[in-house]
Amino acid sequence: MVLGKITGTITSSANNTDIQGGRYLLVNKCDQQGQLKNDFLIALDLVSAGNDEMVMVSQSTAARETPTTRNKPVDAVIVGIVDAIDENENVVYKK
Amino acid sequence: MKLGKVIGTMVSTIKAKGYESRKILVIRPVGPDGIFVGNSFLAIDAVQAGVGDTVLTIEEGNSARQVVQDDDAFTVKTVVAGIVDEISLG
Amino acid sequence: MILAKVKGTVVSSRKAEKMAGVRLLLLEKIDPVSLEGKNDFVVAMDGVGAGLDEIVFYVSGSGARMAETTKGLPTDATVTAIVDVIEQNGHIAYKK
Amino acid sequence: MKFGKIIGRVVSSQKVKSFEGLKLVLVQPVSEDLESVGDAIVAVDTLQSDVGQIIYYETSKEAGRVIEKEMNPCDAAVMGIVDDINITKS
Repeated sequence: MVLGKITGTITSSANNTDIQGGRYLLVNKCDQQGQLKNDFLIALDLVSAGNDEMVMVSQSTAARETPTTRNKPVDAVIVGIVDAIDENENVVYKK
Repeated sequence: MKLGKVIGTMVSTIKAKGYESRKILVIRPVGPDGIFVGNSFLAIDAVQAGVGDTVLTIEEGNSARQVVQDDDAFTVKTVVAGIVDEISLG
Repeated sequence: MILAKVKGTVVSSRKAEKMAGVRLLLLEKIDPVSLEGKNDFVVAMDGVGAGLDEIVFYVSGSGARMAETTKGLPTDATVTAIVDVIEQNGHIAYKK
Repeated sequence: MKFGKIIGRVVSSQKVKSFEGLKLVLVQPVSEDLESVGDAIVAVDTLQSDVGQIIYYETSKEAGRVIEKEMNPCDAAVMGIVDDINITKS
């Protein structure tokens, strides 16, 4: 999974993603300290993530291995909100 | 499929299920001229390849299961599927 | 999924049989902040009837074959949505 | 598969159901010489690896198969802990 921070929401009425009430968030990838990389992707939210929260994004075929996304046209899902990251015994990120 | 050269072996006793008793090789991708391109990766050996061999690797689960001839090897994705004898260009 | 802008359509008379009758769009990836084109293009199957200059997002990889309109078709990129609004850090960055 | 080094842990209380109770580790991809290659990723660890250990990991759907749950969106998992790497430089 890659790390990223929520920077926005994408709204779309015309879509064929076939997921009722799907919430699509704009994610800016970041490193473990939360430093933004300005490399963006759109991911379907499965955990009610909020603006500026650090999340984990699962991509590609694995993104379709959930009851919501099975056999749906989705290539990225938010699978968890990060509370803390511990690097070499030091807390480098805390929500 | 990707061309690679076996540059080493790796020993690991604690493994995920599906990897038990499988030999794992360290491989670096090569171009058709044998020159290294890109970073090394690891693959499960299915053809008794050795260090120095140029090999063909597959990185796709379904195909990999066919190569290791084990339908239950759900965790296996990257395998050495052949030893390359010769590459002719043009 | 990646944000892009529809820059045109691609016509191919000689193509894989299963691609017959499918609309192919030329997309330019855009920067989600400035919404400027990145001069990075991709051809995608249209699943939503997107028009020229509309901002859309597309699915890549095997997920591209999972849309209603692309089931079983040979594609690695499919436009799955036309974007109405992009909200960023609490303000509207784009509105159709 | 690729070599990686466990550099930390990731804690998440709000996550998809199929990830509940799983250990998430921060993995820095490394080369066969143990030099860092690219950015760190988050992986599922079922092998109780420790910070500082060299491991190998696999990506994509096959990685999710280390978890005993039929459907889970895991795209990276630790597949083994490395004991030894033997590289033949040519």
